[in-house]
Amino acid sequence: MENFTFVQNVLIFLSINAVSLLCLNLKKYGKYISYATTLIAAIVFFASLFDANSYGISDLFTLEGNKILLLKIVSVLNVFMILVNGYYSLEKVKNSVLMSYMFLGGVFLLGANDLMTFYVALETIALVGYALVATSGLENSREAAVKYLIQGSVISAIFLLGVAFYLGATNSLTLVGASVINQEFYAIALGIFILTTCFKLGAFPFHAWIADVYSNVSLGNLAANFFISKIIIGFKFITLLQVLLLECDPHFQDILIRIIQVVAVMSAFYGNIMALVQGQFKRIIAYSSVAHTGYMLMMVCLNPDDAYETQLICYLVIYSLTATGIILILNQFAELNKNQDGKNILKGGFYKNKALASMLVVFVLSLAGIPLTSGFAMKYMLFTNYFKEGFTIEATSIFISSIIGLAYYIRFVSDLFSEETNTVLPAIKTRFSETLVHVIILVSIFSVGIAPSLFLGLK
Amino acid sequence: MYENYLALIPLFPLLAFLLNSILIKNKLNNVQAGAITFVSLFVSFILVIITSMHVYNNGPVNVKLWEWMTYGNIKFNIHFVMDELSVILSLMVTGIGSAIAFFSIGYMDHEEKVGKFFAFFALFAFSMLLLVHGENFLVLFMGWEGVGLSSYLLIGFWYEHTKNGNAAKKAFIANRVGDFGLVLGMIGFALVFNTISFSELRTPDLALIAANKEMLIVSSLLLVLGAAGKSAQVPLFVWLPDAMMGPTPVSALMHAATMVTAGIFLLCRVSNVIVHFPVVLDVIAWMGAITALLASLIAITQTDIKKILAYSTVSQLGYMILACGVGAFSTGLFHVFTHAFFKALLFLCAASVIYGCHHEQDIFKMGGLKKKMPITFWTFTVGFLAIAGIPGFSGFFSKDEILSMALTNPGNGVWLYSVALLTALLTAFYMMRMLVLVFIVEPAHHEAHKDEKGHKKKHDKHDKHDDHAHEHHEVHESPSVMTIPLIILAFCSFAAGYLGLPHIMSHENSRQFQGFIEKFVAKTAGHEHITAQNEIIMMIVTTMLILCSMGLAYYIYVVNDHNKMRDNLKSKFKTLWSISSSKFKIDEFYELVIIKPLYEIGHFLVDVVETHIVNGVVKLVTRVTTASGSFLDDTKPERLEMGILYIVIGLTIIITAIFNAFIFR
Amino acid sequence: MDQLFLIKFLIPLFWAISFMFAPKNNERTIKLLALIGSIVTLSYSVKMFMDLTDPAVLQTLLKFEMPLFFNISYTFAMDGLSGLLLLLNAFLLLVVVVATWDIKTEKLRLYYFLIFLLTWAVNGSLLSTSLYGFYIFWEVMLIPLFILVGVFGGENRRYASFKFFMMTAAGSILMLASMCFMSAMAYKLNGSYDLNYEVINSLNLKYDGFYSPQSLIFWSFTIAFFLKVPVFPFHSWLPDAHVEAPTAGSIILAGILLKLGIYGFLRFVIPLFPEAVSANRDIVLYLGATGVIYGALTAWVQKDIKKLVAFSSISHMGYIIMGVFSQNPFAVKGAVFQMIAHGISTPGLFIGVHYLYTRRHTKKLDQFGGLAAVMPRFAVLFFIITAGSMAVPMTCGFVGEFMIIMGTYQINKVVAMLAATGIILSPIYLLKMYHLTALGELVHEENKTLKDISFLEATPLIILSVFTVVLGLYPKLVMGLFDGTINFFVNKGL
Amino acid sequence: MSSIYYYLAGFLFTLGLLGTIYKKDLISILLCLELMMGGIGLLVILFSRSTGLLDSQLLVFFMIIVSACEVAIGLSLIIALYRKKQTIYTDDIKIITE
Repeated sequence: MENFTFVQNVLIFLSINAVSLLCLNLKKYGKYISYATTLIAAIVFFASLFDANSYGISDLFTLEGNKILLLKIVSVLNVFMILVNGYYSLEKVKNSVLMSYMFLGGVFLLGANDLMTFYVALETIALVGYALVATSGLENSREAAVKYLIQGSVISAIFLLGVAFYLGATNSLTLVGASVINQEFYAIALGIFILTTCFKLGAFPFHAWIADVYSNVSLGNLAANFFISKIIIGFKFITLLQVLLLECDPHFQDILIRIIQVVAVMSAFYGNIMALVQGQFKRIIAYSSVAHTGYMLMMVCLNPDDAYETQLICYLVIYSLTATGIILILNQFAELNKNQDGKNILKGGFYKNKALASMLVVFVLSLAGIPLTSGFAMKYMLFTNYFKEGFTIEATSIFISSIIGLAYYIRFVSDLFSEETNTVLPAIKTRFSETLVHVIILVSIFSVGIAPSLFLGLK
Repeated sequence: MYENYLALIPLFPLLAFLLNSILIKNKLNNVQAGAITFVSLFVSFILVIITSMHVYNNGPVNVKLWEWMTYGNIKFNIHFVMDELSVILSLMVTGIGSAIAFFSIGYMDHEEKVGKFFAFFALFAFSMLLLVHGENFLVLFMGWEGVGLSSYLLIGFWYEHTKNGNAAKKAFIANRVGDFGLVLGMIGFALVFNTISFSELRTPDLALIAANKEMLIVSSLLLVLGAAGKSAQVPLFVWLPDAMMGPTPVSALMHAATMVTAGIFLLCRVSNVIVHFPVVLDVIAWMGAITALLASLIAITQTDIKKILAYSTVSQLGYMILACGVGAFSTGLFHVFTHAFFKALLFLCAASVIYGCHHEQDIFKMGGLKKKMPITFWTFTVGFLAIAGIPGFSGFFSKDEILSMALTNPGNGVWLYSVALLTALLTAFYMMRMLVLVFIVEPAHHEAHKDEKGHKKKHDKHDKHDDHAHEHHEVHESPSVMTIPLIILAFCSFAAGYLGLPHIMSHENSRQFQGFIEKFVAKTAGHEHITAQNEIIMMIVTTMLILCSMGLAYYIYVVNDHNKMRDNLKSKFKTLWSISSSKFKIDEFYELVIIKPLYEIGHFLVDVVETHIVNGVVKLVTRVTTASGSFLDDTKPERLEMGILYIVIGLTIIITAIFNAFIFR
Repeated sequence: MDQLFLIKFLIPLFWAISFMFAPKNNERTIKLLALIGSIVTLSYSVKMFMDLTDPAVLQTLLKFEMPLFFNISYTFAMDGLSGLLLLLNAFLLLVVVVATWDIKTEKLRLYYFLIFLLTWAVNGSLLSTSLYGFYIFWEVMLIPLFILVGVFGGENRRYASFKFFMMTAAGSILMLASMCFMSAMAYKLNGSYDLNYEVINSLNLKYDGFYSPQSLIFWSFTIAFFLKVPVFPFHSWLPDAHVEAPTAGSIILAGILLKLGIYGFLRFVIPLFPEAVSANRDIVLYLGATGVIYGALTAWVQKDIKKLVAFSSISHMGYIIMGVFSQNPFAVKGAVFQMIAHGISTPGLFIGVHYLYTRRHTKKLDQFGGLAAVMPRFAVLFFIITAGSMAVPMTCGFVGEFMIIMGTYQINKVVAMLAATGIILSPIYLLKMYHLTALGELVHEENKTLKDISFLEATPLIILSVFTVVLGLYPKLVMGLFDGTINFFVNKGL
Repeated sequence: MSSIYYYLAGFLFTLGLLGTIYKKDLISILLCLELMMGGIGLLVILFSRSTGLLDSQLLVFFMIIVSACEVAIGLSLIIALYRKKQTIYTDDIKIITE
């Protein structure tokens, strides 16, 4: 079916962003104008998502059902990010523009039905990602960006290799309803796609970029990284692979599934163990995200199912929100004592900033999966699924790895309540925007923690 | 009405305990404190007499207070009974108890914390009454532990002295070993007979006994262990001599007259069951015999007056246990009865001597007290004649009956008899020795006695009124408050024997006591009757021998200068002497074999198991995790080429896996 | 159904929150607030217990479906057992508040906040009979205690709190794993994740050998509870936690938290996995007996009073675990009674240690001696508590141990005999403790000037000693409360 | 006959891949990336030629464009890095963690 309203929306979005990009060069009010326009663009796009419940351009591009839902969520988050960024300082407006482009790439990636669109969208996200890392202006950002870029380009090359094999296997680039001619090539292509997934989500052997990037990116850009690239790429890849694996010859299929399981379990253990020995809290969060990727990656082995898609969305969104919240609060604490390294920025933090500290405790415990928080609900849901599908051993071993996880999550708490600090910390002045973010995350954590089924669509 | 009396009997001492322990704060003086306990004991004594009259005429009296627990149809009730057995014991406890309470008013008058003393005294009386009136194992056990606890408290009365504390701890733990046996034996009996009530065990179901023999034998042996713990028998008797750290009246009441006989009481309670197991009886008999001999051998060479009496108590207890072992439970209890009087008397005399000599306890530092404290001397003599078994005095009857029973015991009779006889001779010897050294011989070293004071002060730290003693350390007779009980007890220990005359003396009312007891306990069976003239011959021979040994003691210690004689005796039997005077090194043996190893095991558990295994596993897991983490961290995964290398390795692995699958499909 | 239940149940939580808004540096007000709160908690617990019509049956207080939480239904119910522990919990809260009345800290509000939060969590896990409710509170309980130990503890508190948290949480994650497993099975069976008795029974997990599902689930639950109780090889966190914890922490930990493991056994494991229980009974019995002896011998050689008491409670827990697993109603009753007795005597000992520590700032045994001369009141009360812990008849300690030994003797004589050696060993270490503190000569100068405990300080000890004696003489007082309950469990599982 | 092109493509790709690992300066790493791209482009063209699909040849153009963008960003980043550190060697750009 031909439906050009969506193309219109995209074009509008693009043009407004272009305008704001141009406005950046204006002398006096440029920043304000471009900020406003970017915001308007985001909001308009969000609004435009409500006028139909499926979009499509021939067979290249279709958006419906869960994808629309995900898109709505992400665009809301996008709006918020732009708000918060601008609130911090208008210098970051160009980042907001970049984010809008990243977002656009996400939209196309989400809808992509053939590998060409897929590839271009992916690269858009990746390139903007490099730029965001590079421009976030912390001391090591550039090194991180270079590493990220080079590894990313290698991966994109390898991904193209996979595309080539896919082409060889199916004689076409389309992702839906391709008939497999050459199973071996197909298997190799899928293997390479899995590898790409692992890299983009930062699973164990391909996680090299993640620690540096997370610990050297300014908050807004990191949030963009989480929200857009992680959520959308994670969702798209996992659902895609679920579909593609069905086509695969069972013999290769269980090889691939075996590979995925191994990667998942290994990255769960690796992430947790590495996070245990990290000094800086940001790196801890980075490695814990490796572990969480491991928890999540097993979803690839499940059969495609609407319920699972919703759960995946929920998991991704909640995880990203929580991690962002933690890093936000960590930044706030780090601002206090710049002179110290990231090791003991939290020492005795509770006694001066009770609200902030208790919020951090809640976030961390949610990541650790203590009941009544979203973390528990998500963990519970994932693992129940795995048990249900008969991956008993994998699920159990991942559980055991999550025991290690508790050790470093509880370190946050004990640092907050310990008094070994000799420098008396002043209270932190929380900006309005930060409070806003905190409240949003807190509400989401508890609402999902207490009533997950609302969001998981099972009920 | 009698039920209420029975319920009231233990109540009065309890009241006294509460009064004394609560009013301790507001300084009620020593006499008042003592009076409270004495009165309470005396009142319950009267109640006991009334009730026991009733019991004598028409059977036991029961009172069930409340239900403690039920297990299936085993009822654990707080249930008191006054039957033939408990009559005797409760008469002794309350009667002798009140006498001693009266005595100790005088004895303790200079002490501090007298309120505490009398509180514990009353607590002891209360728990002892629980013990004797307990209708079932449970109440008996409550009393059993209660007396253990109160004796612990009283031994450690002068707790500032670490060695008193240790003695108390030793007593308690040794008793606990017994309790271990008692609890398990009680459980075994309960599970077999489906009841814990003694009145039902009085006529046990023979079918049940035949059915589970082994279990019953084991349980009975465990009960015997319990009895051994409480009555200071051979494996566990070491606590009793140390228990003499306590105030002397306490030693008189608990560690001579009443508490230590609880073991015999227990055996009598279950006698109707254990008579069916000869093996158990033999164990009991030999345990008693060995204890009797061992203790009397040790007693010969002791120099502390209370120690001597303590060991003589142990050996007399051995006698009683021996009687039980040969199946003559009633005789054993008869000896308990007589022994209670004369041993209490002896201890009180010792107390009054000690009191007179200002807490001097070494018999070689005393002497010639005959003139200085005549009442004490004469009463002591009565007690001495009784314990030595001179005809006409109470000890004679019971001891003689035990001897004949031992002799006529089928199987090992002769051996038991000879051991018992030897013990009797030794008893006569050391009692004589004590008598002459304390009362008769003039102290050849009065000056020495004087300047003993110096290190005596060091010794008896608890001697609060030492300086007061200095002013007039002239030895003096005790006040009448102390002598009156002595006279009473002396009379009893003379007369008590006539309740159980042997056949030959009077045919119509012979063995009344035993007959009365045997309404409850098992009859003495399996002994072939021994003819009258044999019995008479036996009596005469025994008496002769006893007189000889007394004479020997008199010769050694009085006729020639005792120091010289003693010294060359020492040099002759050096090894024997040292063995005896070092108490056969049994304490050291236990220390070496049981306590040290246990303690070492504890250390081992803490130093090795706890540290290296229990914690070690935890530490190991932590270490492994952290070490692997830091190892992975050291590979610098965030270096660029490492990252790409990882990617390439992943790629190759995936492709090779798939090619493998492709090749080996 | 109890209409006001939710309010009653949330009182401690509200109270805890109220401390956040309490005036900052007005100590007296805060302490009074805490006192009132504990009294209110105790009174409503008593009230709830009174309302309990028949202790034998689970009386549902509140049951709400959570369609939003994976269709899981939370059931708050109460019977004699949970009611009894509820009372003990509230009572110990009061004891804690009174005993640590003179605590000196500037973080007073945090202190009381944590204590009340802890109490609330304990209440929750006692009352929730659905597995998930239990698990939720079980986990929530860890955090306040972790912070309590980590903030108010001794110098090595960080290590101790970490160890405590990690070991307990590891166990609970094992438990969660098997719960997820069962939920998945339940979902396959009847399309709902809900787990209650009926559902789990309908799963009929089969038992053959170690690797069968029931045995694996049983072991994961059992290890979780073993780590909490703690049973002999799993106890390594307990001594550290006790030594480093503040007195309040020690009291609550020994008094009620350890019991929750036992409660979990009684409530969930034994009714739900009967085959596994009866198959593995002897292993656990031997573990328990070993624990009795091990705890006693290790306690004997300790130099630190608190450590000694900690090991003694390991020994007592050995008895309890034996009783619970002996599958003999009498022994199970004994175990429950022993829970109460241990919940009375051990806090008493800890309070005594607290008074010594506040006076001398050391817990080393060789620093004391002869205190009976200067602190007679303390010596007397401390002796009664010690006797209770020593299982002297006519004190509460004896009842439970006797019942357990008797019940076990029927099942397995060797184990019973092994456990009965505790009768010999317990006075060895407890009297050592008492003699080295209260008796003997006053060797240390600084001890000569110690002042006796005030009336306020004496109050909790007096209350505890009275309970000790009364329960020993008339155990029916408590026994009647949960008799029916145990029979109920017996019919279900044993 | 055309199989040799497959080998060529594989050779180029492997060369580039190894280069990215063994080369120490960023510029040559970028060049190696281009090499990989070239290899893959060749491969894609070969596949599409064997199937005769045109749209898959379109992919190659996209690849070229995207890789151009990548290089552009990469070079700018390298320059920025050089401004900061006066070096473009990978050994010198490690990040000091704590």
